[in-house]
Amino acid sequence: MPVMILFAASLTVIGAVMVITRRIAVHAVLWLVVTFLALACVFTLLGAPFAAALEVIIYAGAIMVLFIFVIMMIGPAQPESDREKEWLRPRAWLGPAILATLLCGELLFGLRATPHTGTPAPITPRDVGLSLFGPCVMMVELASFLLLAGLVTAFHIGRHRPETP
Amino acid sequence: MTPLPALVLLPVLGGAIAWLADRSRTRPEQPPPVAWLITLITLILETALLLAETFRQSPDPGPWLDHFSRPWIPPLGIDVRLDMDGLSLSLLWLTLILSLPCVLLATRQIRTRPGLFHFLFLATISGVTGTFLATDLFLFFFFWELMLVPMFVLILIWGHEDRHRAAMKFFLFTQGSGLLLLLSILGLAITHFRETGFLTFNYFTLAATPLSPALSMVLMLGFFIPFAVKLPVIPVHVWLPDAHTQAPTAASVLLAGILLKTGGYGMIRFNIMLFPEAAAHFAPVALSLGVAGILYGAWMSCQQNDIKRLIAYSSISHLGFVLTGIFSGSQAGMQGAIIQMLAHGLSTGALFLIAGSLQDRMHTRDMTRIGGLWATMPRLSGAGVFFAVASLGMPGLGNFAGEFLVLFATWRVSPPLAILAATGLVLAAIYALKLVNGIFLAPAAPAPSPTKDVPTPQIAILGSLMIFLVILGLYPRPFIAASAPSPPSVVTGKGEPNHAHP
Amino acid sequence: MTELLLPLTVLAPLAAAVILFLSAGRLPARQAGPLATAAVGLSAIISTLLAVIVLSAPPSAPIRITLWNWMTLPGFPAEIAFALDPLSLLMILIVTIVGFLIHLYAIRYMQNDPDTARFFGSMTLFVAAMLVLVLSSDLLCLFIGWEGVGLCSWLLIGFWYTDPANTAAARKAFLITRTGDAALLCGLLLLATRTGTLRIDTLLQAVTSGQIPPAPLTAVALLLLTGALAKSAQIPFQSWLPDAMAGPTPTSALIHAATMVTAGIYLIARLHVLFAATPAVMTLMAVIGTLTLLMAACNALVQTDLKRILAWSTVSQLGYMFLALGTGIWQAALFHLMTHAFFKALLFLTAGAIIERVRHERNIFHMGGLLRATPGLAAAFLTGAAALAGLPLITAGFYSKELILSSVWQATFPVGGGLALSGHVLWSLALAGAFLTTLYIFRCFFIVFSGPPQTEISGTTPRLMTIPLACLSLLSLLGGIVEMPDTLAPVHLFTRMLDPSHPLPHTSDPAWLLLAGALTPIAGLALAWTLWGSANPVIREAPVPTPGAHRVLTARTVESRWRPGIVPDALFLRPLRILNRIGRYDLPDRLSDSISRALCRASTLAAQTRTSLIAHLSSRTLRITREGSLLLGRMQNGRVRWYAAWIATGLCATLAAAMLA
Amino acid sequence: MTALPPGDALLLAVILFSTGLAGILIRRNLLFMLMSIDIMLNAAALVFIAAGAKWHDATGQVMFLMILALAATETAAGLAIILRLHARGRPSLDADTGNLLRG
Repeated sequence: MPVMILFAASLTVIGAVMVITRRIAVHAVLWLVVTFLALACVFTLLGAPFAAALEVIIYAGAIMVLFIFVIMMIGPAQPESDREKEWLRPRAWLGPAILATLLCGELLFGLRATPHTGTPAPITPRDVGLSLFGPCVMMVELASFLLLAGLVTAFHIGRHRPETP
Repeated sequence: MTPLPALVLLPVLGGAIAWLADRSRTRPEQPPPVAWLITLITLILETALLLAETFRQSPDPGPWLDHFSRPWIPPLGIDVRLDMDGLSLSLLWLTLILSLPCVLLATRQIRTRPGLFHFLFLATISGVTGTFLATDLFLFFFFWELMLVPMFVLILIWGHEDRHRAAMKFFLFTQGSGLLLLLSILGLAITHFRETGFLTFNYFTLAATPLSPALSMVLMLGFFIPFAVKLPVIPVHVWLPDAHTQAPTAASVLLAGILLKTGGYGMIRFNIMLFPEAAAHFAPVALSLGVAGILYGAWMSCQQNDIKRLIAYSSISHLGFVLTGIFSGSQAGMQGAIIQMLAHGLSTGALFLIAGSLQDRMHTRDMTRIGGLWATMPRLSGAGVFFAVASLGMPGLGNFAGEFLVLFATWRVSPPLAILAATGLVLAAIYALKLVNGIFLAPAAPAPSPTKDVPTPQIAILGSLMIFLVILGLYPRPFIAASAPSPPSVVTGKGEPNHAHP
Repeated sequence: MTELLLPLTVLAPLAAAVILFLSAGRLPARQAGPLATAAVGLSAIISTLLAVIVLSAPPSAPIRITLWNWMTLPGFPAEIAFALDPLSLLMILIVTIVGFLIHLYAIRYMQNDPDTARFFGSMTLFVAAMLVLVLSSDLLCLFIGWEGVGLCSWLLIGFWYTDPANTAAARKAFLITRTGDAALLCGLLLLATRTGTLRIDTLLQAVTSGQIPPAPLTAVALLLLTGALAKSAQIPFQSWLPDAMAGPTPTSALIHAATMVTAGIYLIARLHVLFAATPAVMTLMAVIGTLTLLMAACNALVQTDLKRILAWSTVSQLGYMFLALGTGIWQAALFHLMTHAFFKALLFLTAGAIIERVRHERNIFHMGGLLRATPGLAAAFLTGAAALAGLPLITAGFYSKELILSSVWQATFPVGGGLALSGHVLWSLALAGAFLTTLYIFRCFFIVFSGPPQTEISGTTPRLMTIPLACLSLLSLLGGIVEMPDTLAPVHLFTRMLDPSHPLPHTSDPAWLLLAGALTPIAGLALAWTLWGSANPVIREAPVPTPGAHRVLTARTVESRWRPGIVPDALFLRPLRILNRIGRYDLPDRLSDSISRALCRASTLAAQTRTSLIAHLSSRTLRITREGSLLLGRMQNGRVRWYAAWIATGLCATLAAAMLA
Repeated sequence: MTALPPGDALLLAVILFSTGLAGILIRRNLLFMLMSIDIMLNAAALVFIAAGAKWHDATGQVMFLMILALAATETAAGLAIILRLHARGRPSLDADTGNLLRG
């Protein structure tokens, strides 16, 4: 179903572009959710339903909630919108855009001749679980360390301390 | 036992002693001038030695008076070879006759490092003596350089205001041309080696080297140019006025009186004797150069206001006669050149002595600032007039005898050149009269005249030089007879090379 | 006896000169003069003795003494040798006797000068040199004396050296004569190479035997003539002699009367055989003599300086002598030389005395009326003037001049190519010269001695100075009777003595010739009297450059400083001066200097370039480093976005490189 | 169901990555930068998934999990920093003033 594929892919790209062009952070977060959801579709189409599920649950659920919380805590959006407008002048984005386009073009040019193989068979959560707790158990440990480190860091930085010079 | 090596070594040894004695003196400010005394004694000993040598019975009947030979560097065929003929003898006498007045009149006043000064002075005399005696070409070159270096130092340290430049000029010219001399000597020796198979620097052996005309001409020029620089011949004379002007009095006298004569001596001994055919071919050029030197030197001399410079240029003019005489190709010219060398040494040396004593008293050499000396110092002025007149070629004095003989010989070769050279006599009159009318018989000038004349003993020394000049001018016959150079081919006796058959 | 006396003649003054010079500043001034005078007097006595010996018993050949061999060369002997023949005898008599009188005079004249030793030393050396000149039997030996007189003239003319003009005049005299000397030397060289000897008798034999081809002989004659002309101040060398008046008056007398200028006459007379062989040169000589005598007489007529008038008169009289020599009658030339020596010495010494009396005033127009104050001097001057003018019968000058004039009348002068110049032309010119001579000398006499006094006259002339004047006056009057024209009385003592073998051919001169010679001076005297001497003279005032009698005679302005020597100056001295100016710098010296300076500058430049290059490079490196570090520093600006951008750029670049590779 | 070819998924990942990069470069607001980083991480995750699909290997998804953990940690730390900055009086959340960070 190429229409499905095309739709999901284009939605992903459009969402991403919308994310980086919004002036108001909440809008951007919402567009980001759209992007993640579309990407979950793409994962499904690639035969990775487990990954798609995780994408929806963790990214679009947990991480986006974090963002929303933070935005909430930071406060009013109105002056920010004006400032973002001022920052998003063409002079400011033209150079990065060109750079990014250049990189994109190069990568596309480099990957253009990727051979088309047959449709992949879906990889079930079972396979993933077997692999995960089979040969790749070390990865799990690493991820747990990582998460722990993130937890500690977030706690440490976000802790409210009296101002000390 | 021949005294020839002693003649060469005595001055430099005496100089070394003088130096050491002066260094060991405790209070340097106080004369007694130890160095001066030792120098004087050395020269007197040297004179005695030369006297003995002069009246010594010649060991062999040939024209060469004395021989001395010892191997020095046998593998290269280099010997210590000293030979004396009439030419060497007369030039040695000139050396002594000039250096004695020099020491008596001019070097006693030296205050800065007198020991070193006298050492260098005597070293120069040693070099000159060696140059006049050496008949091994390598040894000749050694002495040639030996007399150059002390003179350079003399000018450099004790000279007048512009001494550094003058000394450098002197050194560059003579040293540069000395290199050419070395090359020519090597060239001659190597040619001889190629021809005969054994290496030698012996003058007499090399004289017999068969040479192609072209090679002979090249080698002759190689010898000619350094001698021409020393003589000096006109295009390469530029070191002379500066060196003479800036040198201290004693060095000026040595330079003008003796050192220039080594050039003439070399031309006679090497150019004419070793390469007669090439020299005869080259003679027209040399004659023209000589006449050009006569006119140019006189012309330049007319234009000078510096006393010593005027005398220096007049030397160029006089030595033009020497060059002309040497290359005129006849015996008369050769004799004239020798007489002219002797007379020029005496007259110009005396003029430099007088100029030096004037400078000591008046602290200037500018003729426009000196004048009216006759009124205060008639004796010195009289001597000055006498030597100036001798230098303009007054008949009856030494210079005229030489000049006449040279002109006589030149006229046989080329009358126009002789007429031009005779014109030089008119120019000589101009500069000599300018000198006299500029300082002695002249209106009083701004520079304060000294109130005292020079003391009688000094005038007596100058007077003896005058007597020599008069004798040379009126009765040059014995000198002509005695100072004839001996040809290299007639040497006989024990001086004959004994290493010819190794 | 004579062999001993002959060198002594020279030795006496020479020894005096040496003593005087050696004693410089020690001998008291009062003794210098007597010593010198005694020496010259001794010499004069010896000459007289020699004259007595020689004339009492005339030897068949000249007395020769070879003192020593000067130089010996293959094919050319040169000797210091003296010879005494009548010619030399006459010359040494003139030189020593006139010289002695002049020395005697100079004792008082130079009494107050601080430097008498130098003066008398030079004077005696002068006499000695002149004696060497006239006695030598060898031309090279003669050349010693020849140069010697030049040297002494330089010493004496520039005696008062405190005035630069004097030394300049001395140098001029020496240089001009030296130019002639160089020519003479060339002539000697030519002779020596041709004949192999310079002994005069051998030489003359060689000439008579035709050993020398004509062309070299003419060249020799011309060169010798040049030397003689320069020494005797003839055209074109005449300019030095009037300037030579800068010296003390006895010097002038010595130069003009006895020594120096007569040397040229003597040389040609001595070598008359050689010159006789070259007729063209003889003609040239005669013409030059005639021109000189006219020119000099004209010059003398317009001078105002007493001594200059006399100087020009000397040039003029020497012209007569050259005319005589050119005619071939060298005996007449010598006769005139002798009488001229007497009266010219007289005139100069008198002039010196007059000038001393009028406080060293030399302009004749500032004198005047001296007749009453100084009758003795006036008489002496009148005697001299009369002798110079050649007033007939009573003066010596008449006889000598008459001898020349009558000989010229009859001579012919070959010019070459078959043409000849008639003697009549030169005779008439010489006669005109005689007329002018009378005119100028009596102009001088009348202006100085007659008329109202113009200046104060002081002092008296010392007796020591009057004695020589008296002697010379006597000689000026009576010196001529030794030789008389045939028309008057056949007295030929002088010419017989000089050349016994070849007496002058005395043809029958027409009587009117003698009469013309006698009347011309009288006419001149009359005109001079009318113009300057009479009670109501035509011309009295100092001549000013206005048209008048003077303007007829000279085309130029009439000034005492008028320099007739302009032409020779332009000929000789100016080129020398220009050469001198050009030669201020020694060209090769300059060249080497500039080369060394250029080398020095080049090396400095190279060093500078190197230094600047290195400096430039280092500074550039420094700047690049600094700017690079600045750039890098700007990259490290702490802005995350920029880091990201750099990362992206690097990624782009790497990818591009990978793909392009 | 018609599957997406992994090659095409790669192209999508490239575009996504570029977009995230552009976002980082363009935006000065730290929040947006964090979001852009998330987009880029997702692009990387997409590449892993596509690779796993191509070779039919579960390891790709394992790596996805890893990236997921990484993104979570990163977001947590980043948001903590933002909160911290805000608390310290930098309400603008301008990344370019990060170089003024003290203490």
